[in-house]
Order: sequence, then C-alpha cells, then structure tokens
Amino acid sequence: MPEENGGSVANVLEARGITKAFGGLLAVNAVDFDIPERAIVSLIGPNGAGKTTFFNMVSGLYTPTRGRFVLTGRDITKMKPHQRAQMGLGRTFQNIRLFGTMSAVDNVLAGMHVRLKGSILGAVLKMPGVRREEKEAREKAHALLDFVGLRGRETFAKNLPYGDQRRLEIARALASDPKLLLLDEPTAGMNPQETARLTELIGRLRQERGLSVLLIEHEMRVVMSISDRVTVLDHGEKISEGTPTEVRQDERVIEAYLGTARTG
Amino acid sequence: MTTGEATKNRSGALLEGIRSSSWQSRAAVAVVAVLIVLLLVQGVRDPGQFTSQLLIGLTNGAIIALIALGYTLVYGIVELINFAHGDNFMIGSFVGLTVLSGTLFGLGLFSPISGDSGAALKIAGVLIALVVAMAACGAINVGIERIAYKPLRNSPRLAVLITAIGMSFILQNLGLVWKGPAQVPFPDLISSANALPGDTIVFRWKDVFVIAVTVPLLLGLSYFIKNTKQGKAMRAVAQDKEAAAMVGINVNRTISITFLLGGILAGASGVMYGLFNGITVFNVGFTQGLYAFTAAVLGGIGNLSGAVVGGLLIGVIGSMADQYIGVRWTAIVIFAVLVLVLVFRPTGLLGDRSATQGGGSDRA
Amino acid sequence: MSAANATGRGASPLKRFGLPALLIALALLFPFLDDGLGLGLMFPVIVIAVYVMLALGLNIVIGFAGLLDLGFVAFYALGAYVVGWFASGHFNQVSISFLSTARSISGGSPAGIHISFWILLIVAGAFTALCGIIIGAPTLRLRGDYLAIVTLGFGEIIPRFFQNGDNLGGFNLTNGTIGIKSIDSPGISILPDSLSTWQRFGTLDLNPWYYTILLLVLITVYVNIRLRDSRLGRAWVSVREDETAAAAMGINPVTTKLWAYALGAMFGGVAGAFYGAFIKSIFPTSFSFNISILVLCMVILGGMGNIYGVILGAIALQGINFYLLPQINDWVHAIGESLGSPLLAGADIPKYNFFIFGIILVLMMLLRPEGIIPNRQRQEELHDDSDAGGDALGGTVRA
Amino acid sequence: MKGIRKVGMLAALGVASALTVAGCGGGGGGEGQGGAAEGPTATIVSDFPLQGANRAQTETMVNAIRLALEERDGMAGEVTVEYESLDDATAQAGQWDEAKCAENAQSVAQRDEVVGWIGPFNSGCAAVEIPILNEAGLGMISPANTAIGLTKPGGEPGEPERYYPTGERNYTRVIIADDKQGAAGATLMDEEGFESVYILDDRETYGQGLADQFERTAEELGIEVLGRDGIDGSASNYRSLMERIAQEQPDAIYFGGIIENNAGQLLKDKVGAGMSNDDVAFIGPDGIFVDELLNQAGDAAEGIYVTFGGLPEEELSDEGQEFVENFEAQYNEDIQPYTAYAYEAANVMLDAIERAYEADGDVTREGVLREIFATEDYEGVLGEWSFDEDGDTTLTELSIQRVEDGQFTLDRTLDVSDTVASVE
Repeated sequence: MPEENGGSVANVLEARGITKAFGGLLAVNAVDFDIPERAIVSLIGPNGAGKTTFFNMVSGLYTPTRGRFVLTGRDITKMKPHQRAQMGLGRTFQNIRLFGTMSAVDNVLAGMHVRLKGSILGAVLKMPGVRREEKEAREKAHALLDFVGLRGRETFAKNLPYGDQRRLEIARALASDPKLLLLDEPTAGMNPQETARLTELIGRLRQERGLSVLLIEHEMRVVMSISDRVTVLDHGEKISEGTPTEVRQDERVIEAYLGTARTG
Repeated sequence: MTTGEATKNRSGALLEGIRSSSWQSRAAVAVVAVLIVLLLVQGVRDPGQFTSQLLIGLTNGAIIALIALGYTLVYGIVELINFAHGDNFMIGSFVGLTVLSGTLFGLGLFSPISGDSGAALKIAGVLIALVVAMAACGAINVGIERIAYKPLRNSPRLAVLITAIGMSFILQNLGLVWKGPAQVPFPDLISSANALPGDTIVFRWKDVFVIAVTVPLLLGLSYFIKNTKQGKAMRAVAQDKEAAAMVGINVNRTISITFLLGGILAGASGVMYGLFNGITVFNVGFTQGLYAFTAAVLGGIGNLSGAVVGGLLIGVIGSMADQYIGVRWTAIVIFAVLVLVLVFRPTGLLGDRSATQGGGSDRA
Repeated sequence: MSAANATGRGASPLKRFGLPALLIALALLFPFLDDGLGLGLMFPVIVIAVYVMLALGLNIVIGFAGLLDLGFVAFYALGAYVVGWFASGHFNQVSISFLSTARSISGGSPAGIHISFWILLIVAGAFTALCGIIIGAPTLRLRGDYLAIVTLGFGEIIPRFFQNGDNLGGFNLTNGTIGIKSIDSPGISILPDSLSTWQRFGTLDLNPWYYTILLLVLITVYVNIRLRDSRLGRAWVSVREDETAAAAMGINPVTTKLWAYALGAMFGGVAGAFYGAFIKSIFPTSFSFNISILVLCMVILGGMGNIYGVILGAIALQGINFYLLPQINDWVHAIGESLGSPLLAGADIPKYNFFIFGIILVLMMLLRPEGIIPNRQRQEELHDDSDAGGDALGGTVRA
Repeated sequence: MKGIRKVGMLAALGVASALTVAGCGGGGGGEGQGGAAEGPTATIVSDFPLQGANRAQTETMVNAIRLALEERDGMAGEVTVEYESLDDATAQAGQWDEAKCAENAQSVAQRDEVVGWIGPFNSGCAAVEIPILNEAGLGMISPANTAIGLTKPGGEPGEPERYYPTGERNYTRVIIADDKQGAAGATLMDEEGFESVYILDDRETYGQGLADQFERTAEELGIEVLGRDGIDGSASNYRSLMERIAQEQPDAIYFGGIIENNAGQLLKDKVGAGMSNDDVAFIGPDGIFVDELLNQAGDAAEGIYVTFGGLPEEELSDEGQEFVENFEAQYNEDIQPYTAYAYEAANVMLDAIERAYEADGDVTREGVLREIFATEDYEGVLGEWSFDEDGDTTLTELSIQRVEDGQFTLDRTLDVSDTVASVE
C-alpha cells in the first residue's frame, strides 16, 4: 500500500480485505482496517456485527478465510497467536482470563515470558545470568503493577477485586512489550468510577508508553472520549470510519444501531 | 468462555485444522485406501476366507460396540472415561453365568437351537440371564455413580478419573474373589454349527445370537434417546448442564439414567460375551474395556453411532490383522489405529458429537 | 508454586532449609539404621525410591503442565531397555566394551555391548526425552482426555512392541518375552580395593545402589524445584490454567508442553535405566498399564504439583503394596488365632489387595481430593471459594 | 559380624516381623517342635507366586513342603528346620514380579540362618534369583522351572554361565527341562505319523521356550512346520487365528503355553473352526496339564494330547501313591501336577541338610549345597534318580496324557534321552 508507506504516520497494523466465513455465513466481509502508531482506534457495532470475530482474527485465534494482516511491516496472517504476541501484539479478554491461581506478579512474569531468555539449563544450574534476569524481571513486573495502579502483588489473581483483575490483565499484556494492544471490552461490568479510572489508564498507555490501542467497547462514552478514530461494523461489513464526531453523525451508523434495537 | 463462543472456537479450529493439515489428511486417506485395496485383493483371491474373517470380525465387533456404547454414553454426558465400565461388563458375565448355572444346571450341551424340548428352557434361561445381568449391572453402575462420581461432580476431571480407576480395581477384585483367578467356562447353550448352508462361509448360530441381541438393543437405545422425554433430557444435559437445569430438567436424575443405560448395556454384553466365547475371566473387563474404549474414540467419543461403527471396525481390523499380519501384532495394530485416528482426526471418524454431545475439550 | 515460592522466600531459613536438610540427613543415615536395627528394608526402599523418581517425572507432566499421561510406563520401559541393550550380552554379534564392569569368564572381551552405567544413565535420559518429543510432537496439540487416550495407546503399544521385538525382520531387538538378562552391574572402577563394593555394585551389599538412587532422587527433586520456579515453570502453569490466554502472551503452548513431556520422560527413562541395572533383568511384561496407573495414583494421592506430596504419595502407595498389605495378612491371621477364629486365621488378604487399593483411591478422592500434601494452587482449583493461606511445603490442611 | 547380624535379626523379629514373610504364623504352626533340642536350627524358604492365576497350584506346593516337614516332625535328622513361604507375586502384576523375586532373594541372601531355597515356580523369576543367590552361596531346588538355559546351553547365548557369577553352581531342579519335554511332543508326532504342525505359543518365557524346543526337534524329525504364532492370552477368542490355521490344513497344532493364557478358549475355537481333535491333533505341555482345562474347554478337550515332564500321579512310585493319599487326606484338596515335585524338592532339601550336619557337625550353606548336588540314586515320589553335574534330574521318562471321556488318561510314556541326544 504505497500511500501508507509514504505517509508521515506509519501504521502498526494493516488489515486488507479480511473476510471470515463460518460455513456459509459471512461473519466478516472484506474489511480494510489500519491502526496508525500511537493511535487509539475503536471498533464498534451492534451485537453480532462481527467485532469479536475480527478481533479474534487479529489476535490469531481464527484464521481469515481471505485477506491479510500486516503488523509493523510483516505479514502475520499465517502466524499462530503466540507468534503474533512475540511480534508485538498484546491483548486482554472480554471475560477476564487471568491465570487465577498465580499471584499478580507471577501473572505479569508469565506475560513477560517471551522477553526473557533464561534457558532450562540456566534455571536448573541457577546460573548468574538467569538469576539477574529473574531479579530484573521481578522489578519490572512491580513497576508495571505500579503503572496500572495495582497493589496486592502476591495475591492470587482470582482473589483480586474485579476492577483490579482488569488492570492486572492489562499489566500482563503490557509485560510482553507490545507495540499494539488489543483491549476487548475492558470496561465490561465496571461501575462508573472504575470505568473512569480505566479510561484514564488507556490514555496513559499511549502517552507514557507510546502504544497503539485497538479497542472494542460497548460503553460509548469511553469510545467517544478517548478514540482517535472509530470504525463501525455491521453484519460483517465496515459501514463507517472516522473521528468519533464524524461517526456519531453518520446516518448509516444510527440506522444500524436503531435497526438492531428495533429487531431485537 | 460461553457455550456459543466455545462452539465457534471449536468449529473454527476444526476448519483451520482441516486446512492446515490437508497434506496429512491426504496422506492418511491414501494409506487407508492402499490398505483397503490390499484387503480387497486378498478378498478376491480367496473370497470364502475373506468373508469368514469379515464375519468373525463383525460379530466380535458387535460385542465391542455394545461395551463401547456404555463408554460413549457416559462420556457424552459427564465427560468421564468410566474406567469401571469394562469391569462392570465382567460382573455382567459373572451374573449371567451364575443365573445360568442355577437355573439350567445339568442341561444337555451341544444341541442346536431347534424345536426340541430343551430349546424353550434354553431360550428362557438365556433371556432370564440377560435380564438379571442387565438389571444388576445397571444398578451397579448407578451405585458407582452415586458413591464415587456424583460427590466429585465439580472437581477436576482427574479426581473423578482416579475414583473411576479405583472402582475398576474394586470390581475386578470382586470378580476375582467371586469366581477365582482362572478362566470360568460358560455353558454351551448355543450351537456352533454353521447357520448358512455349505461350508465355504461360516456364520454360526452363535453369531446369529449376537446379532439377535445387539440389533434390538441398539434400536431400543436409539429410540429411547431420540424419541422419549428422558432421552431428550439426556441430550440436553449433554449439551449444557446449566441450561438444561434452567429449563427444568433434573440433571442428577438424567445422569443416573445415563449410567443405568450404560450398565444395562454392559450387563447384556457380558452375558453375550460369555455365551458367545464360552469362557470368561475376572480380568476380561480390562482388555475388552480397552478395545471398547478404543472403539468409542475411533467412532468419535460421545457419538452413539460412532461407537457402533468403531466397535465393528475394531472387530474387523482385529480379525484382518489376525489373518494377514499375525496374531502377535493385532493388539499393536488396534492401538496404532487409535493413536493415528486421534492424531489425524481427534474427533473420531464420525466427528461431530451430535447425538449426545460432550462439551468442550478444554474445560479447566 | 511460584506464589508459594514467594511465600517461602519470606519464611524463616529454618523452615526453608531445616526440614529438607533433616530429611536428607535421615535418608543418608538410613542404611546404618537399617543395618543396626536389622530391618532388612534396603531392597524395598530402593524400589520405592525408583518409584519416587518416576512419580516426580510424571509430576512435571501432570502436576506442573496439567497433561494427563496414562502411558508413562512407556518411558520407564525405554530407559530400562537402553541399559538392557548397551550393558549386557544381548547384542552378541558384536563385542564392545567401554568403562564397563563387565568381565568375561573366559578372559577375553565379553560379547555384546557393555558401556558404563553412568554414561548409560545420561544416554537413557536423552533417549527417552527424545522419544517423549517424538511421541509428544504430533499429539500434544490434543487437549485433555484425548491426550490421555493417546498416551494410553502408546503405553500399550510400547511394551507389546518390546514383547514382539525378538524378530523384527529377523533382527532380535528386544529378546521378546524372555527379556534381557544378566545386565552389567554399575561400578566405579577407579576406587581403591578397600571400597570393593563400590567398584562393582554387588547384590549382597545394597549400599552403593541405595546411595546412587538417593543421589538420583535428590537431583530429580532439585531439578523439579528449579524448574517449578523458573520461567518455564510459570509457562507450564499458565498453559495449564488457560492455554488461549497463555498463547496470547506469546507462550507457545506446544513447545511448553513438549518440554514438560520431554523432561518427565527423561526422569522416567533414568529411573528405568537404574531399575534395569538394579534388577539385572528386563521383561516386557513388567511394564504394564498397571504401572502407569500406580505412578499416576502416587502423584494424585500425594498432591499434584507438590513435590513433597508426590514423594510422600510414592512412598505411601509403594509402601502399602510392598509392606503393608502382606503385613495386614499376618496381622489378621494373628488376630484370628488369638480369637480362635478360623475364618480370620485362614483369611486370604492378598486376594483382596486390589480391593484395598481401590478403596484407598476412592476414599482419598472423596475425602481429600487435593492429595496428602496439596499444592497450594491445585488446592485453590479444587476448593474454588476458599481463600489462600499456607505454603506448598507445610500445606495448610483443609479437608 | 555374624553375631551382630543375628542380634539384629532377633531385634527385627522382636520389633516387628519386618520381612514380607507369610509362612510361620499360618497353617504349619505346629512344625519345628519335634523335641531333640540338642541339634542346631536351620531355616528353609520356598518362593512361589501365591497371588494370581497360579495360586491354586502354588498353594498345594506350599502345603506339600509343609507335609514333608511334618512327616519328619520338623526335623532333618538332628537339625530342627523352620520353614517360611515367600510370595514372589504382587497384586498389581497378578503374577510373579521380577522386583519381588529379586527382593525375596536379596533379603534371604542376607539371612545366614537360611540354608536352602525351594523354588521358584517361574523360569523368568529363576533368571532373576539365581545370580543373587549364587553370590550368597545358597542352594536352590526348583520343582517347576523347565527353561533349559538355567542349567545348560541350548537356550540363549551366554546361558547358563551368565546366571552363575561366582562360577559355582547352586541351582538344581527336580523337574525335567524343556528340551526333553519339547522333544517328547515331537516324538509323539513322529510315532503317530503326523507330518505337519502349526506351532502356537503364549509368548511367555516358558511357553515360547518350549515351543522353540519343539520346533527344533520337529524339524530334526522331518515334520513340516507350517507356521508359528504367538497368541495374546487376554484375547476374547481365537476364531480368526483358527480360521487361518484351518486353511493350512495341519495334521497337528502344538501349543506351548500355560492354561492361564486362555488355553481353554483356544481349544474351543480350534474345534469350533472345524478342526476336531480327531482330524487335527492338539498337543500341549504340562502347563495345561490341569484338571481345570477339562472344565474350561469341556468337550473341546476330548482327545487332546498333553506332554508332562514326569509321570502322572497314578504312575508315581509307591512312595508317590502314598504321598497323594496323605496329602489329600491332610489338606482336603486335590494335588496339582507340580505338587509332588514340591514335595520331592522338600525331601531332597531336608535330606541334604541332614547329611550336611552329619558330615560337618554344623549346618552351613556350603554343606547343604554340596549335599544337594551329591543327591544320588534318590528314591522318592518321582522314582529313582540323581542330580547330574548341571543340577538336572537324570529322569528321562516323560508321559503323554490324552483326554478320554473327560479325564486325563495316560496314553504312553516316552523315554526321550535318545531323541534329545540326536538334537544336540
């Protein structure tokens, strides 16, 4: 895509013609999608619009039927989830998927897995390099937990309050030093205060860590307040794209949302 | 993960699997095709022998299929490999033997089932033995479920698997104490004479008997699950326990009934096994259980017709291996088939667990 | 585990090192104890130690990585056969000796391949780890029960293969059911003659055998602990808990599991190699499904994932098998005689061995599913709503 | 050193009967109280699989040893003899277990008061035990091991030397080895004019070794071997196999194996596949020479041949007949094929102890071992025989049984010394 490459803002992620068919059903149909560097991009749409499917294709849980993904200049379409994560893709889950019986710190350390080099032999022999690395990793994990504002580092993840679990999941995703962070409905089930704190955190991700963020969110206030750009899917197709203000005024978007409201 | 998402994930993974491993699948199909061609060549060369072996395999397989159904039913509902099932089958054959030796003691041997006077008594005896064994094994299976599995319903699967293994040990020991360590003979009630005219192809009355017991049981089971209220409840519970409970299905009762059905099948196959082979032994449940379990997996565990197809296939593979490869390799061939099926097609031959669908393979 | 580790770091040094040190000291002194008291328990203790090693190997696979392996005996068998092949007269077509204790009665170099036991321990470990990878690579993408079934299949195939392996196109690989016999004794030939029992491990003085297996067990425990607290250990737990989430963190689920499988197989193989040399004979029938189940039960009974629990589980179960059940028979007879009850005096307890074993398994799972010494995380998984407390070693008891 | 160990042993007995011995407290409680306290005390042990399928057989063997001891009032001459029965089977295995065999041998090797070992039952177990007991210099008499390689060449390479690390022999057996029994089967075929045979075995040490011996002799005698297969003792039936054998149209089927490995089913399926025992003879070894076979196989057993490395009870010597009567009166159970052999082994052992004490004035392992091998022209329940230098019995008379009217009946006796010589 010459114009993107020549442009002043490079894209972290480029999706071209992404299509996903389940049997005969087209869940996502020929969607083009870009995420520029240091941008917060939101994907919205009524229920069943194909958001989650698209999201899962980005993170590698599904393989697209057609189309391709390019992450920081490399084609990742055929890569498995863990390879994408190694390439710089971090994610959280809609229904929190922490490692419940690991402590908060260990969850973050597990997220750091790909950035650590300690070999098995090194671990067994307690080699100095491995010990130093472990120590540094632990310090870094503490820093990350501080960054997301989480105390209770040694608490089992599943025993943390709900809001903290969300934060921990973000800290864990950050631990792999991603270039692009995928957040799947991060405010789901949160009260307004928690939502506000989380929104602020997302903003800091970009400012302080220079990340790009892809957000799927139901909570329109969140979407509209922090997104640089919003893409709207309906019935698997991209029906609108632009700044929050543009999208808010798009007839097709209103129709899509009202339409689903009407039918049910 | 919600059920819907899980289903989608699974189907997605399946699609992906088929696409990404297409060369493997193709290779597997090619190998199977070559084997079938080789077998057919043998069949053409000596059709009588080939057909006889095929029939032997099918009747052996029919018994395996009945046992396999018990595994698959239970797995479909509670996702438990019921290790005790094979031993329950053994108990079934012992119960049948006891009934027979009690009611038909001293009956003349070796007379074909015909119009003569002993026949009515024999038929009655066999029927009573079948019914008693089915009832006993059904009760045992339900009892095992109540004692050893139900309290652990919300525990990790490993825990239940261990109790299943424990129950298997207990039943096996029961058999050992009951009938001793040696093989025990069954009365020879059914003729081994050929039911078909001529002697090129052998299909004995014993084989007829196996078919005569298996087919009605299968039809009955299939009717029960498809058409009765309880059967529908079973399918619902297999799909989603919580949802089933929400629509007012008594989940515990449904699970009990599943175990009852599994036990009934074990009892029937136990008696049938004894009458068919003429000998049973306290540890027969282990090997037969393993084969039956292989059959269930081969057909797609949780899938009823899969268990039947798997059982018949295991029987035929066994007899063909006996004939064309060598008896000592038969067990290896059967387990190799198991491993290959799981590696190339983990969902089994009939894949989709439509009948009684076992849930996610990835429950934590 | 790692959480426990964190707690352990805070615990007093006495608690952290005191108990293990005491146990090791006790283990080191055991032969003197045995000799002094005339217990005659050296042999069963060595066999139990072999099972401890097996159980610790399987613990990596099941306890750490959460992979249900019903065919673990396959690696045990493979390890034993490595020693059988390379430290006996089995391949009598050739005559190769390397640092071996094997001697020929006629004085020439003995027929067969005779390689030093110490080298073979490493070879056996490497070979079984490789076999673990070969078996695991295509199968480990399967989940849960399917994996259990595939491993069960391999566990059945491999001993049967050894049974049939006496004529593979005319080549005698395994000597079939007759087994490989007269396996060379280990030995350290550089030692002075005053330590002659160590120069070539004999059958009458079991101390060298005991200290060898003790060393192997200690190495196994140490490696288990190091791995548990390592980057790989965290990856195992994360894959066990949520494979999808782990993959999203960049953890390759397949290689992570493969490591668990290979390392578990390695310890199984080393245990098998030691056992083969110790018993001096290998028969394919000794590697039955029952062994897989026995080792599995040890891991679960002791407390999946908890190293000390697994050790205790192995000692308990094998102790019951070797020691308690025959004893019960004697006790019942004695009670029967003192009561004058011919029924009890003549009771045949060994006949009920399986029964007792089965009851233990069922009761254990019903009453204490987390094992004797539970792993803290596993306990959490089993008792979903209880809160945390206690550490892995001490194990708060919550039945 | 010796003294210390004795004390240790006493302590052990005091604290707990730590060893896994089941014998003393059991049925033979009265033994060893025959007065005459001036002589020393010695212990003998037996080692059989007392769990699993062989149990019925091995229990009679233990009882036979008890009987032998009781008949002498627990004395071997001046020596008071204690007897312990060891079990080399485990519940998990359901049969002999090599670790248990090794353990029994190890523990006994270190107990100096044990001067004699009767057993084991299984040849595989013997292969584990002999080297251990060889280093301990303990004399062994097995009533049941028939694998050739334990005492003489003819089995695997390196046999039998590999079992005797000290270079001295310590193992004997009162049963005739497989070379002779295998030869007997082939000789029978020759005499009956059977020209072709299909050989089956149960893939165990005993059965496979026997089938090997049979195959060799059969080929020597010009009998055509149509095929060889190893069966799975846990298979549900053998119909496919028999169907296939039937196509080969052999004159006879030879089965090397034991009844526990489904011999009854094998027979049923053989007859069921249209090969009646009149058309296609069935020949098996003493491993299926158990009344249980008749029970299991029913009519299908009618007319089969069974070779036995000795003589059946009705052909035993007068002492033998007396033993059968005494045994059945005392224990109220039928004797099994190996029962008399256990009795013979016990008597040989007790005599050796007696002679050793008379010669040395003390009972030592060396003395007993020497006297076991010195057993010559022994008149026992099996007839008159000696041990040769390999520790094998000099008996060469075997018997062939045939099932007639639902009973094993002596068909003929064979003296196979010539046949064996020709093979070697």
